[in-house]
Amino acid sequence: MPRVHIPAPARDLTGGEVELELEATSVRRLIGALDERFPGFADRVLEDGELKPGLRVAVDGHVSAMGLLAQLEPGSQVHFLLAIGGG
Amino acid sequence: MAKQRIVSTSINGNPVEFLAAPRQTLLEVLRDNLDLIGTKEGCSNGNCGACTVIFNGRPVDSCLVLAVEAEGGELETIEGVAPTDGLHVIQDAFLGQAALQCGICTPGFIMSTKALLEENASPSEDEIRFHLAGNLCRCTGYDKIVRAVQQAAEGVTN
Amino acid sequence: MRDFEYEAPMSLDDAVALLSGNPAAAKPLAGGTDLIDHIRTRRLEPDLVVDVKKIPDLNVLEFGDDGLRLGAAVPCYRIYGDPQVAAAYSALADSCRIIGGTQIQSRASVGGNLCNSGPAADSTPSLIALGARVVIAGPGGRREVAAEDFCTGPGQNVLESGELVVEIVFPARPAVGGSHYRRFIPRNEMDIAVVGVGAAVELDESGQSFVSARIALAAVAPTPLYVEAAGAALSGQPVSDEAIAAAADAAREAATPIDDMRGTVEFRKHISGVLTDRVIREAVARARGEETGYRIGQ
Amino acid sequence: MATVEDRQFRVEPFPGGTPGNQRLVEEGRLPDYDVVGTRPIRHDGTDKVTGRARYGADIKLSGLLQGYVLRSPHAHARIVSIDTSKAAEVPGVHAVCTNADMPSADHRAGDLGEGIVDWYHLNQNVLANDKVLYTGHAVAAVAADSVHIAEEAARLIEVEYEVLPPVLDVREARGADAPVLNDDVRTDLQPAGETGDTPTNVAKHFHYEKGDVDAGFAAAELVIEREFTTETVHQGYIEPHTATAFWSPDGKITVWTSTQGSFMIRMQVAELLDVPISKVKVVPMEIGGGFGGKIAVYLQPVAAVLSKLSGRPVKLNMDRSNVFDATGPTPGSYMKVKIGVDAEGKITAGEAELLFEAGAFPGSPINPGCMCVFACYDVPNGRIDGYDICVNKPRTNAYRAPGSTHVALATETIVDEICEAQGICPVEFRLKNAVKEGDERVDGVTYPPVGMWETIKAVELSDHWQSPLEGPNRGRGIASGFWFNFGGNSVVAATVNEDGTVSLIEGSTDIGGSRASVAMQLAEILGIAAEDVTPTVVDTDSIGHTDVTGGSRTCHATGLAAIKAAEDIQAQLCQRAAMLWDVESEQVEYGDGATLTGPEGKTISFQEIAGKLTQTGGPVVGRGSVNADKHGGAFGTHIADVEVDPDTGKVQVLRYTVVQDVGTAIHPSYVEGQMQGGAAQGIGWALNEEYHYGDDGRLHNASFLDYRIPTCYDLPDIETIIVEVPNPGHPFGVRGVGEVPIVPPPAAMANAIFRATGVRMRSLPMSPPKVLHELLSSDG
Repeated sequence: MPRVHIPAPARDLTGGEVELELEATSVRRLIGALDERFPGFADRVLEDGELKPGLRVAVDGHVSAMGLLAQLEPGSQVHFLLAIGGG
Repeated sequence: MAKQRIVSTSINGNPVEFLAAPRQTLLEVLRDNLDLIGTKEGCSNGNCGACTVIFNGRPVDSCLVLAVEAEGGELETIEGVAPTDGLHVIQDAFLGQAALQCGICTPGFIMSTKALLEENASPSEDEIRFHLAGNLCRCTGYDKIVRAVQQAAEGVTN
Repeated sequence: MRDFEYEAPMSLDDAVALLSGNPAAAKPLAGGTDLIDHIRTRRLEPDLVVDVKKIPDLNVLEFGDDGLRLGAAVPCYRIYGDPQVAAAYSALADSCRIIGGTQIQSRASVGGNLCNSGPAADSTPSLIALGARVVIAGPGGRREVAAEDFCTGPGQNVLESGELVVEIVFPARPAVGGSHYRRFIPRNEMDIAVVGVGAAVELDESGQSFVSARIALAAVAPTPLYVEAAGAALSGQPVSDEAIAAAADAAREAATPIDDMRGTVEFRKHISGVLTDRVIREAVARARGEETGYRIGQ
Repeated sequence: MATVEDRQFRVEPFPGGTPGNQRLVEEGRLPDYDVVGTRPIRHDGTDKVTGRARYGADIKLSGLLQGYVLRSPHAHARIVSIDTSKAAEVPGVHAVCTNADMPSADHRAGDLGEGIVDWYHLNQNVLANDKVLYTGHAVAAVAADSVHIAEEAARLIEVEYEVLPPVLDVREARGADAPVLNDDVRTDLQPAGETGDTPTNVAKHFHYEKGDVDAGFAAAELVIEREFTTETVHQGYIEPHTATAFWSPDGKITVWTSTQGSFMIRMQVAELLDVPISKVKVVPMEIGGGFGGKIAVYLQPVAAVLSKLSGRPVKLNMDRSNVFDATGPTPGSYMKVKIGVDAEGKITAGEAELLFEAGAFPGSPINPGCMCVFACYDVPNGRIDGYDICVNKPRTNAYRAPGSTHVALATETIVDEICEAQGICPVEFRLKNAVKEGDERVDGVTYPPVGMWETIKAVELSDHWQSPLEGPNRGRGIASGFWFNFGGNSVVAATVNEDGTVSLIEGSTDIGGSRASVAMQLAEILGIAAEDVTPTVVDTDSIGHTDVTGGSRTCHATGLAAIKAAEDIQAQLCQRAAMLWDVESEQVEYGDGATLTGPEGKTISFQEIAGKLTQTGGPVVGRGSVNADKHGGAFGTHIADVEVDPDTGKVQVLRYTVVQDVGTAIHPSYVEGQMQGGAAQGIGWALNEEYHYGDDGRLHNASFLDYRIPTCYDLPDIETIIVEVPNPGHPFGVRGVGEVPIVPPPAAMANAIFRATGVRMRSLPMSPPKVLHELLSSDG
């Protein structure tokens, strides 16, 4: 199962859980599964059904260009990160 | 408004007459009136050297010269540096040593280098760095510029 | 940029006539390296700019047995480029080598630096240390003032309306004499003095004792500051750490700097002493003909 | 597989460079390329050494008007009224505009790829109509026959202000009593936290936590906690901002400007002027430096509005004081950082509280600051809190590895203190604690293969580190730094010419030689010479969306697009050869030496087949379009030797070496140039650069005279050691180079100053008055 890293500010919802394994084949489904288990999670990361402006999803350490559409493999590691602007 | 004056001068070896209001700097007239846009504006107060031209044999910041002061004078700008059949040895050296990144300061550095090498054909590294302190570059850290001037000096002497 | 008229008179009389005909709103232009920027930023708002560079009297550079005549419009590069001037009046040459960068030195003049009357002017302490006098022409004729009496406040000086500086005259240098100017700046070049010190010393024939000395500071008071007490601390004394320390103390005491973005009072006072010490030592070494390895900026 | 510690390395000159240009080489592993790693003359070089290259301000158009922007003299004030009537009457004036001439904007977040922007805030930053929030804030603009007339007219505009108290310091600005700049700002806890409900200057609070921080500190033998401050600094590019716009009667807006990202300018102009992006064409001129500061719009929408009002093209140029006053410097900061280590010198825990100035509107690089603060080391337990705080200074922007330089000062000087306290060599400490593949950052991300350890190894093997530094008042310091680098959108189209050359077009503006490094990657794949590729940067109507030249992404991502375009060309040429030889295209191979081979020993060269395109189906255009997401983070470690004048506090740099993992150096000269230039900026930041504000919020040093960037007389030769730990996400291993080199210098310099004097500097800049103050305090 993919593993998702819960950002520290959202751990109030997960009872302090930092990393979870959840059955999901895409980031969108993963968020749905998280919200089902921890109601309110989706509101923290989504706005009008899309990732909040500036929020990014990293799969296996790489910020995915696909966002919610990114496909997950059984061993995928998922992180929520903010966009980073370079100079 | 103050009357425009006719200014007679020589630019890159050619006689040039132009009209200028007293408040126009040489930099403004070169760029806006004469289309010599190779001379760049970086600070307009003599602190960056991007607008360096050679005026009566001396490097000057053209932002701190009134165009009317050029009456009867001789000007050299970056446009006049290269011979018709190629590049000047300084220009070759800047290219070969990768002595430019964004390139906006490059014309000014080349003019200052030209003035330096005409006065001192084999400057030490310290002399190069001192002479070029009036030209700011924010991209290169100056290392490759100094190498280029050294290479150009060898080219000038040989 | 603000609109103004431009004239380039060929004679001193014409320049005086132009300046005195429009006294409030006319400004002389020599190198222009301060004036043009000040007009652009509206610190000055002249209606007439009088270019004085074509006047022969202001372009004199004459070195002789009885001293040096320096026309007010002579650009810095001509001064340090003259081997005799640079050797005899080395503090003046030191100043001219560090006013702006090479490009500025092609245009900027010591006369302009003086008339701009900034407290941090790099050449004025050298003029004071070298005992220079300023020759002024105006509608009322010619007059002279000592360099240390020229500036009266930040941007202010003794010039009356319609007057301009014609030349700066320096007395002959003593047989065993040396002079030096250096400034403290955060970078090594292209800066305004946080503190500047000019010193001229005369030693006895043995080179072991001070006969006399004149010391002046920049950027530690509303005007360039002649510190008579610092010179007095050296005069007649053997060249020694104690005498030099006493002069440095006097300079530090005389300094009344302000806090600004270029330095604090604490810092400027401290540096006044440090720099005075170093400048005297360099001047002594030059008087003795010794090499010191002085490098600009350090 | 052998561990990294068993591998054998040496430092040697990088071919084609000067003796100071070196590289780290692993025994038995040398890259083998034909074009990559060589030093061809850059394609745009001749234009740039002859003055022919056209930068932003060089555009000439018939009927061109010149503009002038009127700016606020106050740091914080409410605009009561603006009366432009007198300006409009001045002969020679063709248009006057204020915010009222732009469409109104609402609070919506726009995603600029590398970050977000609130459109209302951007609208207000471009031309204020509600409040001015910093001196120099634009309030109105005039277009006239000459810039002098425009300036005189602008001075006749009457603006009535209600002056408000300014707040300039981050710690004050977050206090309950501080004047609030923007009444719409609420504290947003991120990532994935909740948003506050009271007006505040604290726009964002980032919070990261990993492991058991308290237990980590409890397990430490030594814990050091220190506070640090840095001042606002500017990128200091030599070319001031400039924009020229023409709003055609057909509704099409053309903008000529110098920018790091023409597509970002297009998006911002379209959004602020409420027109579709298809109606905006941005023509990127050559750009005279950016470093992160030429991404946001300032003048572009204003020039467009003035053009619409006048019916003529309008050019707006900033002067240098405008650039300092009113563009996007990078923040001043307050930082409190704590690190614990066990008896063996292994880090057990880290904690950081970071306060960054946002400037007038939210958006400081505090988040990357949080993510970089412990990025170089394996920190098992960590807690990081970062705050983005509005103050009455210009809206901050990215500056080369934004946020990372600040935090490196804190972490790297504490590390040096730990080394001093525990008697460990700073190189040994870093080798022991360096992050490696598989280590997890405090933000939770796990590292792919990275080269932190290798940069330290290169330091250890370097001539610089091995040469003793002798003499009084001298010291040597080292420090490390990290940047993520970036991928993103890039498009390249490459046309094969009949003479066997390739014309390459791209959307990446070229700040420092990227035309060359992109063209070289295409040339490497095709097996042709770099000189046989002609790269051109084109406008937004002529190529697909390409993200900014920034974040060290161009050589990586646009390079990837060029590689794809080259592979596309290869595939098409194989088809053409198959047609010529009457075989299947699968039977044709594009091999080394730019030669296509087919069955029965058939061969044809790239040059030959390029001449046969017309009869085999027409021109061949290779296409490469990527949204790259396999960029590789990079580390650098610098060595600084300084001498401190004990009587003045002035610091001279005696020797300086930049060591950096760049993945693979495509054009080593420009890689070295980035390393040297970044280090020079970092040295300037370390020693003298800072914004000086008066209590009234007025900037006192808006010029290159008193904003002291280093001159060439201030710096020594800057030696380089290129480390090449390939990025697995790029065929040649490119990571990117531009960001990292600015990160270590302030800390390296601070550590060197300590070794020279025994004084720890924890406040930038380490200017002579501050250093002297510390020296005098420590004496007595």
